[in-house]
Amino acid sequence: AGAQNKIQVGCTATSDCASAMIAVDEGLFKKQGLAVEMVLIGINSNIPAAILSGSVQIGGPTSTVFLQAADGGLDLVAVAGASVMGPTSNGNIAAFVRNGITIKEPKDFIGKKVGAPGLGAFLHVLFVKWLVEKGVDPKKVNFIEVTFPTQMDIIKSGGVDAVLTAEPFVTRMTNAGTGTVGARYGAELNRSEPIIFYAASRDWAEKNPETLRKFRAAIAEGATIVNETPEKAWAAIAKFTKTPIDLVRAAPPNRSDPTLKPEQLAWWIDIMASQKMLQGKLDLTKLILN
Amino acid sequence: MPHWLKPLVLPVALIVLFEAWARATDLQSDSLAPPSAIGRALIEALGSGELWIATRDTLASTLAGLLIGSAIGLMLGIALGLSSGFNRLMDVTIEAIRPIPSIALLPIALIAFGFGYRMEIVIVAFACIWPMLILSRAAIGGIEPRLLEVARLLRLTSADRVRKIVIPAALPRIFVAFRLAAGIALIVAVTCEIAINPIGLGASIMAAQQALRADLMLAYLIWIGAIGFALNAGLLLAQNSLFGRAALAEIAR
Amino acid sequence: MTLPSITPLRPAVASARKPQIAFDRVSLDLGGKTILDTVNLDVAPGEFLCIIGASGCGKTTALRLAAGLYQPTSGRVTFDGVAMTAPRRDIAIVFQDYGKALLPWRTAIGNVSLALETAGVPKPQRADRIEELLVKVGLPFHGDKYPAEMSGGMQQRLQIARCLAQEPKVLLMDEPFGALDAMTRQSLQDEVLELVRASGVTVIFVTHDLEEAIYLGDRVIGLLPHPGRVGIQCAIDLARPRDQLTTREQPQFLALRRQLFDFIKASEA
Amino acid sequence: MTLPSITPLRPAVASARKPQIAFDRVSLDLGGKTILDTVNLDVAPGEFLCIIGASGCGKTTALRLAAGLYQPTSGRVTFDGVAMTAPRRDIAIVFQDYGKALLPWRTAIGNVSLALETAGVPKPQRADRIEELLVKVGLPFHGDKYPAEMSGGMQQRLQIARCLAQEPKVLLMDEPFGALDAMTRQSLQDEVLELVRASGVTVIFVTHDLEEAIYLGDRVIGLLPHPGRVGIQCAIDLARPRDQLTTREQPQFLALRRQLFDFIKASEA
Amino acid sequence: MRRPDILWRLGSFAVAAALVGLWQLTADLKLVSPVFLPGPDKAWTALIRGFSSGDLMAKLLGTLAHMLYGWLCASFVGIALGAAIGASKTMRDYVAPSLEWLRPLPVSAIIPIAIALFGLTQGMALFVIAFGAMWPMLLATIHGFAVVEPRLYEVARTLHMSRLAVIVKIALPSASPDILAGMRLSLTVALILSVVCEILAGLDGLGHWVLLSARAFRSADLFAGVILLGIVGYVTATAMAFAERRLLRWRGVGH
Ligand SMILES: Nc1ncnc2c1ncn2[C@@H]1O[C@H](COP(=O)(O)OP(=O)(O)OP(=O)(O)O)[C@@H](O)[C@H]1O
Ligand SMILES: Nc1ncnc2c1ncn2[C@@H]1O[C@H](COP(=O)(O)OP(=O)(O)OP(=O)(O)O)[C@@H](O)[C@H]1O
Ligand SMILES: [Mg+2]
Ligand SMILES: [Mg+2]
Repeated sequence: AGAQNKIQVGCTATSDCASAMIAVDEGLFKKQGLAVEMVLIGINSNIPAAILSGSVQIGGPTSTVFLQAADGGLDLVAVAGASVMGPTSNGNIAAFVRNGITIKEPKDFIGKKVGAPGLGAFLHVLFVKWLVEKGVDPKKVNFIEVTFPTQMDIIKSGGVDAVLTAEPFVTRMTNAGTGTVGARYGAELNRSEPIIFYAASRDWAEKNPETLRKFRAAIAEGATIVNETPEKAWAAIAKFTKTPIDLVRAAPPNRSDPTLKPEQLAWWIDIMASQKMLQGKLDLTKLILN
Repeated sequence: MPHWLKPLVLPVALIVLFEAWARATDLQSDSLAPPSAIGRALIEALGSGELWIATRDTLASTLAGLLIGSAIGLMLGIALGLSSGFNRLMDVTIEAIRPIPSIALLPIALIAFGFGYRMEIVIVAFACIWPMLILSRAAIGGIEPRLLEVARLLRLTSADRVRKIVIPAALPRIFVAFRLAAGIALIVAVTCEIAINPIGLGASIMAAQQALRADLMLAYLIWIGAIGFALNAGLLLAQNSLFGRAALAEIAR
Repeated sequence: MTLPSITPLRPAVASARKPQIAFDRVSLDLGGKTILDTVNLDVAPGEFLCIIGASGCGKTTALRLAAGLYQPTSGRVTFDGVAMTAPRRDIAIVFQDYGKALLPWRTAIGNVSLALETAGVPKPQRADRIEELLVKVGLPFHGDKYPAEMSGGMQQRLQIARCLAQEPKVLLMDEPFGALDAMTRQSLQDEVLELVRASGVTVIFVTHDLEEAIYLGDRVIGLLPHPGRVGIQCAIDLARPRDQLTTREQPQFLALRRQLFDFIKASEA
Repeated sequence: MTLPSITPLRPAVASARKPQIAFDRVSLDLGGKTILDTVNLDVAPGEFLCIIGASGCGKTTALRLAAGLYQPTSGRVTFDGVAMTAPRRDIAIVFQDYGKALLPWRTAIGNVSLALETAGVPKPQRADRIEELLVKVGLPFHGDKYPAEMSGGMQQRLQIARCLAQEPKVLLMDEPFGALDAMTRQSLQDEVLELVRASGVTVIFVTHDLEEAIYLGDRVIGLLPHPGRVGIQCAIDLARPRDQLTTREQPQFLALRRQLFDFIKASEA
Repeated sequence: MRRPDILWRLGSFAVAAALVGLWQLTADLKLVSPVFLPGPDKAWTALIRGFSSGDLMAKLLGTLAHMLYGWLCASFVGIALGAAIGASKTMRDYVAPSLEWLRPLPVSAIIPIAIALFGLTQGMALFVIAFGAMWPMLLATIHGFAVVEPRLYEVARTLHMSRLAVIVKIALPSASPDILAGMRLSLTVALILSVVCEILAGLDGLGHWVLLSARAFRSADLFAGVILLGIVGYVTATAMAFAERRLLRWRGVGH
């Protein structure tokens, strides 16, 4: 009783929430007695607000968005894992440089204008981490924001020297002859921490343990399908994001992992703190509700 | 050249030029597409039901926000235009709140109202208040002073003064303000959808953009232009039938 | 149009009675210049006062003070002994620039109706009253015209009709017949006299036509310019009812005319 | 102001010469009504033609036709034999509603300057010319005032100054002295006569003041209303230069006045 | 400024201060979650911190530059285009309908196109701001031209003024109250669009500051940016109102 059987799940148009998309497509939620509606949210950083306003009960923020929201005082908890970095996803990430610029080693980025799809967002934070690991002072790199869909045009016009990007854009830009991959920094970092996980407001999560249990069960099943039969995942992603299936197929979905461990978040907290993105001290034990 | 053809000359010329350029340079872009592709995408979109649902959502919040916002703006504008004391007292407050971009309020509005119509209507209304307020205040400032003196001499009640002198005298200009506000309402509604709200044409544009369908995105953009055009044309029609012969008599001289 | 046939009820000069409108050492500055300087003036109830003076001497300004549209810089204007701080509904004013004082979006009927609406006359009674007023000012078949469709004189008469609709106690008229031909003018002069006789309304009447001033007034005052002040006062003792032909031929009429003409001439020198 | 002292150069009635402005069976409909009906009218170069008529009879309309501001519904208006299809710079018009015809954002000087600028008078010469014109119309010290700061009569005179700045061949005046006091009016009448004598300009002058029409004109025509048509034509054979006192006392003057008065009276009946 | 004017201005500030007090009260009573509505005190602290650590000043200057250049551009294009349309039937027939089609296009949606055409440059920002901010001037000019006292056009016709002279000497001054009101309005629009541009295209300025603060859920910083926007808006609007009064002196005189 009191458990809510009809919930909305808000995600951005990426493969990270594939486990939930599959769970809808394959009727896994229904099997658990849950009616789930997927809501497409344009910008990831809006997800915490959407959760708090009750527009969605569960959302899929990136780790950076989630941690910054928690740091800003939003009472959110992570309830299940969605996607984690892995060999495929890491290989998808690249710093793509325009024609006329050659990057031989990390310090060649010094003084360059680099476009990131979101300052302080996933790709940017990782890139800065990579620079630091390679002994390059990130302050000497000039970052600006360039969203994914405009990257190709800006690279072509020479507006920036490089962009931080991911598949399918890497292949598209390479095929269009606008430049080359300058660094596969994702692969070089080779991490396995979560990219996106499912989060809810603490209030709701504590009141609906039963719903959450069912949700986790369905997600776990969905994750297995995503990881084993990408074909099904692609179909679900294309359907949810209304993207042409060919485009979706260009890249394998990020690995889904329904579990969530505190130490994985600890790694994120560390690098974000070192990049001065967090102001307070976050209590790890309170951030995850298992 | 027949009358109805004239407006088409310029856009058709531009479209032909753009198409030629796109073909000559073998356009490869995620934000631009040749007009022929846009045309195909538009036809495809018109055939699917989604465009119509999105249009309904956008128009509903545009109109609701427009009506609420301009009613508030008009009332404030009249009050401020008539009472110079009130006007002066509110000056700092108004001028300081006015430039706050509604887009900066989006995160707060999202928390307060969640996704959907309500948030969008509030944002649109907030944006519509200001042009209406400023322009109706100016319209009232521009009323022939002799007419206001007539009102004073007849000792019209405040309500009558507004109803019988102020509004009719300022109405043509207030209507211009309303048309302006209508344009702004549509823009803000779509912007709101692009930035946050997952309904309406703005969300469709976002989806098309993220799906790298530049042709579809531009088709939606053109569709929005068409809606705005129709909105404005409808208002113009209303304006002409509203001010009928009194306006025509002015022109006759 | 009817000419009055009864002996006048009103004394020719009414200085004995308590004034209805009084200017008490009134001065007015506008745009940094003194337009009127220490004007003293009493207008008795029911009196017909005419003001003449050179162009730009301050006639309109004086009228606006009497209407409560301006507040004096010093001194005070009183109505029935009370200081005028705002316009009153029982004081009507006919503006000199008639084109601006009409509502361009209302027809002739609508413009007259405005005054009736304000006075709270119920709708069914308005039509007849408006018709009557339009006939009085000679515009019976023009009720559906907009001001922009009317000639200058017609607009001027329409404004008069609106003022009469107000049923004022005091009627202030600023060159109301300036745009009218001689005949219309004469009949409206008689119409105003008849109205005054029948209703006992007080009138302050600005004109640049000396004959008109003498023909209409109980008293004529002449203003001197730069700054405006009262330069001459003549009581007009011509018998009432007055007549367009006979009155104008009386020697007294001609003498007054000469006197005022000399005043104006001297004031412009 | 100077009075002309030389014998007039112009014939009293100039019908013998080729007309400068001619109305050839002119009719005009406005708002679905016939305002002017088959008007024939020739104005000789240098002639001073006065038009009188009841309020609303079509005087202003006729003047606007002569200015090229209206196009006739049938018939035609010619200037020097050529059909008028648009206003001409050598025809100046003084509008009846003076308040609307001035640029409210320009001072008196700026308003007069407008005509000079358009005529291409170089800047250094303008100031003197403007000053001269303002003196001529009796506004020497008011150059820096905005129209809203001027009295009705002052605005009207300002408009006349602007028209004179145009140095027109034909001057169309629509009740130009309607807002003026008797003295200013008389001196401006004489000023216009002097101007006409010196420059030979043709004038069509609308007025509702019969004496003014007779005093100024070579010829007076009277319009009948509904629809407007020519009802009377009088050649004025009074000697020139005319004089405010003596001319007005001539028996011929008084006879003409009577005649026109009767015409107006009949036209309104 | 005359004394009563100063008193009114002070009163006006007092009203604004009272409203700020109300805001403080709302925040103190926690009527709205402090995460989204910090009190003015917190916002003020954030503002001071932003300036002392240096970053905010640069953002402010960036926004000011975007706004002013964009506005000037918009004014010029809007008035010129409006005058051309108001004065010429050809323009009205051929060009005006296309503009009506462009007007409702949301700036947020044309930014990607502008980026494709101009790159991520200041020129792009200028184009976008000018595109969005010119409409009030354009409409006001067209309207102002349409309602010029017909008698004045007749004066122009009888003087045989050239078309340019009619535009410059009659129509524009007569429309100037409308145009100036439009310019005042679009000053704000330009500010808003600068912010939108900065948010959506990542250009340096207050918009970016607001965006980053919102993204990092630092609401005090966000409000610091909003307060700064309010101040910029007030100061520029006051300057504009002052200029307007000077230019429209002829309207204030007379009865
Ligand atoms: N608002 C104003 N600001 C400055 N001066 C003004 C203003 N209004 C009127 N004046 C000046 O006051 C004087 C008197 O003006 P007013 O209109 O009373 O004259 P008037 O006697 O009615 O003249 P007329 O017979 O020509 O209408 C004029 O010199 C005029 O320039
Ligand atoms: N634009 C118009 N539309 C319809 N009727 C008009 C228009 N302009 C004038 N009229 C009518 O034409 C007639 C003549 O008008 P006009 O202005 O020529 O008269 P007028 O002789 O100058 O009168 P006044 O001496 O009163 O100025 C009037 O009956 C008027 O109602
Ligand atoms: Mg006056
Ligand atoms: Mg007339």
